[in-house]
Amino acid sequence: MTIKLCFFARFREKLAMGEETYMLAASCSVSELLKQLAARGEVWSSLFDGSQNVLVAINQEMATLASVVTDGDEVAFFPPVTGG
Amino acid sequence: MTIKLCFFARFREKLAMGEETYMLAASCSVSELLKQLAARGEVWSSLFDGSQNVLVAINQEMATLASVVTDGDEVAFFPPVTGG
Amino acid sequence: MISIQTQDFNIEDEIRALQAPNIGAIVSFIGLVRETASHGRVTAIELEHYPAMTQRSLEDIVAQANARWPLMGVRVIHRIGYLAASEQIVLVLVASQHRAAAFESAAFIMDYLKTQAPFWKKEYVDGVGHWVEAKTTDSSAIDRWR
Amino acid sequence: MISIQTQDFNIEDEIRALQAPNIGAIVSFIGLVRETASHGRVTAIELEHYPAMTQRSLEDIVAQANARWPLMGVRVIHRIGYLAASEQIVLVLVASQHRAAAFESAAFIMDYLKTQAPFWKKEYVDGVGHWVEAKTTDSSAIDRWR
Repeated sequence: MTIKLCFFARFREKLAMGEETYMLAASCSVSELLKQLAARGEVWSSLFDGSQNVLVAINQEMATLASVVTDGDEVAFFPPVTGG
Repeated sequence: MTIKLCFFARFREKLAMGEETYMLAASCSVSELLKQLAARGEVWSSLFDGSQNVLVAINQEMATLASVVTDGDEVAFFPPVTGG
Repeated sequence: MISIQTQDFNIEDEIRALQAPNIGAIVSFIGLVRETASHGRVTAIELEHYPAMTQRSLEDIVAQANARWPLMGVRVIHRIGYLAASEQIVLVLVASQHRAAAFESAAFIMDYLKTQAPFWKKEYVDGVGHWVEAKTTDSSAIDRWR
Repeated sequence: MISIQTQDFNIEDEIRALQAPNIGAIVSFIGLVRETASHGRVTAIELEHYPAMTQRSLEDIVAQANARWPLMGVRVIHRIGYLAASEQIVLVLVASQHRAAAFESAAFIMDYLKTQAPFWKKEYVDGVGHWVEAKTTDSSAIDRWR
């Protein structure tokens, strides 16, 4: 199954990429997806190993570590928001 | 000694008077002054006998029943305020 | 900083006049003449005040707000005289670096103004004037600041 | 009712658009670009957002406010892109019959917007951009509405 990853602000800059099409072996939790991304090493592990505060949205709604990611989802990663 | 009495809103209308020069035998409390005014009878007693909620300001500052009125003071009587 | 006037006001002009480099938050309150009263449809109101006392009373309220919160600007305008339904009555503008101080101080100023400043409203319904009764919610509103 | 835009806004125009016969209270919040940051004098900021999510996120915040308070109108404008020091960033306007609902709901909307809406600020100091760190006071501010 295929999902779309989106990155914003510091995450977008550090990864030098705003979005990516990602192949997922099976539906999984946000927590599991974060582990897969951290396992890519280098800048990925520095952003997704749990040391950075990361917010996750699935299909434009705020998600938790337990939320399930499935085929066709748009999953966005970003730092705590600072608008207003 | 002489003081100036001022009346506003419902008080001004009921008394058909906005202000009055008043002769005071001696300095007294607001509470005592209210008694003197109520003793004038009729509309005065209906406004100042304690049945109506009356606010009092001495020289443009909110006063209490215990505040002292003295020569030259401006003493204003009015209902609870309703601006804003 | 404090005006008591018959003429209307423009909030955009008042906000522009407040600008300073470090203002991060501006909270405003505008009070309007409501059409509905307990005794019918209000066409206009009349605002009476105690001229010698109103300015001083509002200055005191603003001084209390400045003592409690780090404010960078305060503007209070209260209209008097006859006002038609939907017209603006009062403006409170507060500028601060951060939003909490701006929200709290604007609410504080309104709570005090509603119970301490010598203004009285008379509502006209079918040509007959009715003095507005003070609300007990207003006098209990200021208890939270004590 | 909700706009995400690069252009500036005029609060007077927005208030006029809200008018209805029984509005008694309008509370507004304006957020401005502050000049002072921890790392120096800010000349401009850049506001990034998540276009597919921002509108939906603000609609959800406004729906929550409408469910809690009897509101007669809500307007939210959030700017994006480059903004110079002192420029307006965000406007929240709330109209209600009485002032308590207007003050509380405007503060509620701002507390949620500051922690839930996907906007990020980058401050420019001497030509170098610094992402603004989220404040812990913002995340604790929303606890009071729970």
